[in-house]
Amino acid sequence: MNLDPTWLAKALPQRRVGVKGPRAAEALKQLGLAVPTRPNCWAPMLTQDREDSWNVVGRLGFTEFFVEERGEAAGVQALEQLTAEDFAGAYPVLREDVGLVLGGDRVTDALAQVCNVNFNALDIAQRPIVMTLMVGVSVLVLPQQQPDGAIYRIWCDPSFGTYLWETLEEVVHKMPGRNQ
Amino acid sequence: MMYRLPAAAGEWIDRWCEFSFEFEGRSFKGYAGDTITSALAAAGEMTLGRSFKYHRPRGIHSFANHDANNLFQVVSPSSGSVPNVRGDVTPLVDGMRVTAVNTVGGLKRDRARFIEWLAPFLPVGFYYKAFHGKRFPRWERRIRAMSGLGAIAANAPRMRTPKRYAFCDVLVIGAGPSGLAAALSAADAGARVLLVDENARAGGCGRWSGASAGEIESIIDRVAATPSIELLTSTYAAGYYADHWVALVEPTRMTKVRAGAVVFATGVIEQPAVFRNNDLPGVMSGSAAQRLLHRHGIAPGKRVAIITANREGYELARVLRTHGIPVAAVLDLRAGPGGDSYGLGDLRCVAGVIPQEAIAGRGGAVRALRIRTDNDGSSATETIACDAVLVSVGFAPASGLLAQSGATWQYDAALQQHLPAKLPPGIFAAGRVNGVYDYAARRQDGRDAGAEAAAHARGGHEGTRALKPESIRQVSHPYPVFAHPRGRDFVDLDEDIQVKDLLNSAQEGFDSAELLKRFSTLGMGPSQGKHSNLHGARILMRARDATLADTALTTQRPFYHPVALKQLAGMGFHPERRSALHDRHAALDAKFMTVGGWQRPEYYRLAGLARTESIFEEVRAVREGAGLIDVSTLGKIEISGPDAGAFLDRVYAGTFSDLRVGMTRYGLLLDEAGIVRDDGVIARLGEQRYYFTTTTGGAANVYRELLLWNARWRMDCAFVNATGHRAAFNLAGPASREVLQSLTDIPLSEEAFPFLAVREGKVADVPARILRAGFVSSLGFEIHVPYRSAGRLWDALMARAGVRAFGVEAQRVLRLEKGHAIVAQDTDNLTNPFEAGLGWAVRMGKPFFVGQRSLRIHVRRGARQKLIGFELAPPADGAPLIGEANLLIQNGNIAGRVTSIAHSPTLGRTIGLAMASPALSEPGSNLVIRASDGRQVGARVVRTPFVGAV
Amino acid sequence: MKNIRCPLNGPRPLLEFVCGGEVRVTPDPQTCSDAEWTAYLFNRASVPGVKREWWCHTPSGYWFIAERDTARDEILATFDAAELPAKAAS
Amino acid sequence: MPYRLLKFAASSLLGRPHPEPRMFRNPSRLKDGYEVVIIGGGGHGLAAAYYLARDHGIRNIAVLEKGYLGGGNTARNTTIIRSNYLTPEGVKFYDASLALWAGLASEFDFNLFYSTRGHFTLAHSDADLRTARWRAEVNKHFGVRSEVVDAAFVKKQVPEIDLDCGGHSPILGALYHEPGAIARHDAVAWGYARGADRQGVEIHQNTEVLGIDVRDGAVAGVRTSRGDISTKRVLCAVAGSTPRVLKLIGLDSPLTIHPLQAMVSEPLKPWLDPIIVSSSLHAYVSQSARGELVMGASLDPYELHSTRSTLEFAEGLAVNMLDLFPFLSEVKVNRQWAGMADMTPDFAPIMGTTPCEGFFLDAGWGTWGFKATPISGKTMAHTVATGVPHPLITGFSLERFARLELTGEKGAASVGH
Repeated sequence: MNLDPTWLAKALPQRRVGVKGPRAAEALKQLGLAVPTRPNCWAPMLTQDREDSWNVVGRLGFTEFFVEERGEAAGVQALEQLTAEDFAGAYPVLREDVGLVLGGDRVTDALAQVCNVNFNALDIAQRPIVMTLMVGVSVLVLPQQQPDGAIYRIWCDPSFGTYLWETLEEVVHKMPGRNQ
Repeated sequence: MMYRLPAAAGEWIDRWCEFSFEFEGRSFKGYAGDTITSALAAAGEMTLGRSFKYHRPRGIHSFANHDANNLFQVVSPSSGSVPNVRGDVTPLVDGMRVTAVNTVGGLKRDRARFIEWLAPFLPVGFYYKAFHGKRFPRWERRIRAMSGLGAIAANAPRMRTPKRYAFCDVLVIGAGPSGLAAALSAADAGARVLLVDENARAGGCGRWSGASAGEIESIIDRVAATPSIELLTSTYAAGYYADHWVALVEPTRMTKVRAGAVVFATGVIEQPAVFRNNDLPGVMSGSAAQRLLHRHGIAPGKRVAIITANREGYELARVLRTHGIPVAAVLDLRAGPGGDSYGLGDLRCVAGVIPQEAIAGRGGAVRALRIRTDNDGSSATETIACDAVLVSVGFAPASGLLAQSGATWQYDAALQQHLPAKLPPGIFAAGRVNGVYDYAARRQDGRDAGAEAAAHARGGHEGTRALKPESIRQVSHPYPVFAHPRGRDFVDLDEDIQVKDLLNSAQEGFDSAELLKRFSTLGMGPSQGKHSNLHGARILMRARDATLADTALTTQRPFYHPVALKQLAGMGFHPERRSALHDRHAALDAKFMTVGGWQRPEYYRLAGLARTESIFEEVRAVREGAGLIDVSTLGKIEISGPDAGAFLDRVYAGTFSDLRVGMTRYGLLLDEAGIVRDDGVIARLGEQRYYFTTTTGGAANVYRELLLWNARWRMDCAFVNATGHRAAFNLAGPASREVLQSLTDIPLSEEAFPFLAVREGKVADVPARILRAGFVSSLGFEIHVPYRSAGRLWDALMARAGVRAFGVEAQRVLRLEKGHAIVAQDTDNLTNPFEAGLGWAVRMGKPFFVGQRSLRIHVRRGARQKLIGFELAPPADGAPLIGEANLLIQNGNIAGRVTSIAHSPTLGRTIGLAMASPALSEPGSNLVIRASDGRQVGARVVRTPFVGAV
Repeated sequence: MKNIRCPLNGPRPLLEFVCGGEVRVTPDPQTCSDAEWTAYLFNRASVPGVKREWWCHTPSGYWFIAERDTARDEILATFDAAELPAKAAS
Repeated sequence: MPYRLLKFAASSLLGRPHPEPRMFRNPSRLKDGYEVVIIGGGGHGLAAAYYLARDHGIRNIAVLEKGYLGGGNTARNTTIIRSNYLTPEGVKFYDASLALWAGLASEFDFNLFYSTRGHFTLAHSDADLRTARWRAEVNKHFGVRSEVVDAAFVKKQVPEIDLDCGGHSPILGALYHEPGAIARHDAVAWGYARGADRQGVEIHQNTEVLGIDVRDGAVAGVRTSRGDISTKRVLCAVAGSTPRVLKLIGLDSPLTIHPLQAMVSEPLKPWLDPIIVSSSLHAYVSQSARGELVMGASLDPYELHSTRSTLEFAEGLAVNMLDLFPFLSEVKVNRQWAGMADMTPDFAPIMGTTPCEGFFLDAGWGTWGFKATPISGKTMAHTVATGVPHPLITGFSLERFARLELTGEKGAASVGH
């Protein structure tokens, strides 16, 4: 376990796909995947998945979703197949995002240096997803309660990945109280 | 002469931690907790700076950064040489090297001090009235050299300091008695509170204005013990901005806080008395003396005279005596002290005083004060020996931030002070800035403001509170201005502005507050009028037989105190985009260029070859074999749904609903005025699915524009911006088909995969979309693949024999040979498609498309310019170089300009595109192009493409 | 920095938004005169007051309507474009 | 010491009163009518009054200013004067302006601190360089001194600059415009005001226009906060307030109002002579005679009729300033402010006659109004006096938009200076 007051990590390789369109929710339902009920929130991919599962379905706005999974879950593949064969009203979205994870006791202090959103005011239990700007780059932020504290899963356009990683690393590195 | 007193409880200095530093080349000692100014004061240094215009000796005036007397050039190990350091409030650091700014040859014998002898020649605004002859440039150099304060050091480093965002329910600005009370009551009401104070410690003037011993400390302890209050000291609010957004400047960080409500407990700024030589070192405000005394254990002098017009002056006398500092007299401008002198026993108190002048001793500091007394008719003058004159005659509200928040002000005649009249929602004022002076009343005012701010932040409380200024006593003299026939009666210490300067400005017609400020520069100095605007307005109003009630405060803008550029810039983030292939480009020794936030290979350096040769090699590879270019920066958009085709028909100039699945078509995007804005290739992947590209620069905007159109039209289709998620490269050249075929099962034969077709399938095991493109060569394949698979495919292709990577420069040459225009290079802000030779991509017959209506007008009017291809006449020796934007000349007039030009290694000629007047557009016409050196070169209009089937 | 309440994402700083200009009715391109058309193209109601404008929350690509006082830069209301017809009627 | 200052010494030593009269009177009341009424007591309006009186013998003029004299964008601009524009119309117009600028101080016998500094428009990309060359070629064609120079030349003239711009956007070259200058902006308004006043023009401050009487398509009078006046000719020169005045006669225009912000540093000893502009970085800076760094950027991104400041402006500009001049890290910014710019779709002004007879328009000054002050005054005076647009401004007519024939100046005016 990381003892730094704030730590930054690259997300492990994961499969990810998006679906968009008026019937996107139906497509998910048809595959037995979770359908987050409110815009800009997420849910564990399958009903049996735990709250801290890496496998999630995220809802972006009204009619767009993405599924991310680790290991051998089959949600992504199923969704890819379904949307590939022209499931009317649900269109596939290629998601090659770079995924980062921020954590630590003082993680919100780090976020406060790079993002103008009050993460302390978010109710993690409500499973929010935040679409915002971080050091000038559009990102998705998914706060999640893990056994050793809250983490913030962050996705951005892969072409900004290097910049976002290097910038966050510098900020985290300069945080006071960091083991160096 | 100032000196350090024995240690006392509550002082801010640590006498166990001694610092040594240098001032004007001499060594000094101070303590941790001293500011630069206080350390020098403790050492008995009276003259700390020179004034801006006359270079008069100056010392401590406000000791609160309300004047610019003590501005220093400071050299410190960390940040090099720093100009204009505010000595009053800058903590002393061990090893500092300090000099006064704006002297010629040092502070003591500043050669520029002789300028004061010229004063009669230099009335207000003198520089408008002379120097404007032929010799102005020389005069200006002198004037510039004289003005300006500190000096920059060109070798100073770029400092990168962090910034952070913060959020709170209630922000309290000022941690004096009322601010502390406001913070506590807001916290009690359940609010998360941020409390800031510009001083090194909280408490404000409470310690010497009514609080019982230790009371302030116990309140501060309560604040510290309240988890929902964050206290930031040594932090000033630099500016208030829309929606309760406040910039807080900390020593090494800037915090931008969004508050639910803001309590301004910013207090007041003590104003000087204006009389002859009121700027001498040793003449200072009473509150300055209090600060020196309580915070730094410094006595203002060995024999002190106090000029006052309120109770504060007598309080000061009491404090001085308890410290054993002799008080020569308390000189009251009022007819009588009222009850204020109660308990001062044998202390000499004089009423009805009219200050005449302060008298300087050797060394420039005050040694005596001459006064006149007018009491029931009898008038007497007297000279009082003293080495310090403490002035406490009144205050101005610290109103800057409140004014920025939109508060309106009115002048309260009883209090002789501007008070907040109307406060915007969520804005609250408390304490002396609100006209409340009595200590207990200030605490109460703070408690009320804090409670109501908390209520507002909760959303419960919209209205703003009724103001209750306590007018029980007047603390500010209505007109503490005693002009002297021989002047030197300073209103603005920053700018050396005397009473007559203001009167003369008014006489010349600058008789409104704003005009007066602009002509006389009143309040334009580094302290922005904190100690001068009020008296300036009083003098102006009296000259106009009006009162302050008749005038408005001049606009007060950010910043309240100046902010260093490093604090504003912070770390200086610069988002940069990188293609999936960036490292591979670098490995191929690419020369990168920045294009629309991306790093793109301009060309790949070839060992032993110059830039142009390297580029020609790349061109040759495409023409003779196969070249590969990374075009990942192209915008890539997917649109799906029943209305997808119909939507594209409406936004693009061409028709796409009739495009066959598996085919592509050039798409031209216009704005409503019919101007060419963007272009790309639109591919139909399925009945209801299209995939298309935009220019690199246009990607983000085009996507956003499309979303806006559909937000208006509400058609049944969905948009996906795949720009960053897909890499793309163009495999071009005669050998491209074989190369690609060797990596895919997709049949690529001319029949199976004709020009402008699109196919989906696997290439080197990577899921790919392939477009038959002709941008740079007749045979070419644009391959779009997922970002993370791009490297694999690139490697597979580059591994094939005869494949060479080419960059943006080669692409420019290649597309030029093919006669393709680049939007925004070969077109400009006024070019319509017909002028750009892109009419073939427009379907005027469609029922509707964006820009169509305007094009009808353009068509009727006819083209004003036309994009043409040209060939340069074979260059004679030493012929000038023609570059892009060189002009076409016809009968001495401008007839167009070169938009693209390059030497074509394929043709061995220099070819280009030009935007020319229609008269010149016929193939075969001769052109005259003027080079940058003025020489003219011949050219001939030719048909494009310049090169055919390669 | 101004704070704008996005109907989808909630209150966000101005930096996350782009203004798309006033909500305007396009004259029928088929029937309108050149003068009407060019007036629509260029002329703007630039007198200060409350206006309906298109605003886009860029990180989510969401366009919505804001009612803004262009004299005081105060946003009085924001709502989804779907509500526009209803509001226009009212 | 210049002899001009002797009289001050004399009177001061002899204890005589200050030997300077009012620069401009403060008429107590408005007359019933004037030959010409000029709305707007800024540089443009006052200049027009001055030239109407001087060149056309029209002296029965009232200049109406709702606030104080020169208190609008004349007082808020960053005082940059240049003629390196892109369109022939623009280049000729602003070059004529520079010619007037040069002689203004002696004409007024009033020092405007007109200081020729040289003007660099930095190029950070091929596109920048292309635009720079385009401007240079058009400028030279009309005899305006402009050249495209390389990075080395920039470094030679401004040794302090970081050609690498912190590695973010290296400087490839620049458009160098030798005549580029700055001036003391307020003084320009005062100089014209004094000149106009001495020829009998009445300047009425704190006088707001509430209405304009139009009878059968022609101007008949003006209603003000200090009474009504009759006139047949009105010149509107009110920059950011133009739409409000046009509404009084029911006239639409292509203007949109955006704040243009600026900020100024503490006074520093002189180190920067030329004016430095970077369109890519959206930043420009010059050092005033007082030693302050006067810094600006581009327009605020949306319509707003207010002169409020924003923190994000100061932050963004600071980043770009430190990219150009990293050693300024510890230099402090004293003050920010803003003006209201009346922007046009093609970044060129709108000058001349209007559909309303007798109503003349001098507007669309966006971010380029100050440098045009003398020539706009001169050409508008001609236009008002003769009723026919001056040849230099025919390219700036209001009708050009209806004709869909814009004057594309964006390439030379996209940064707000």
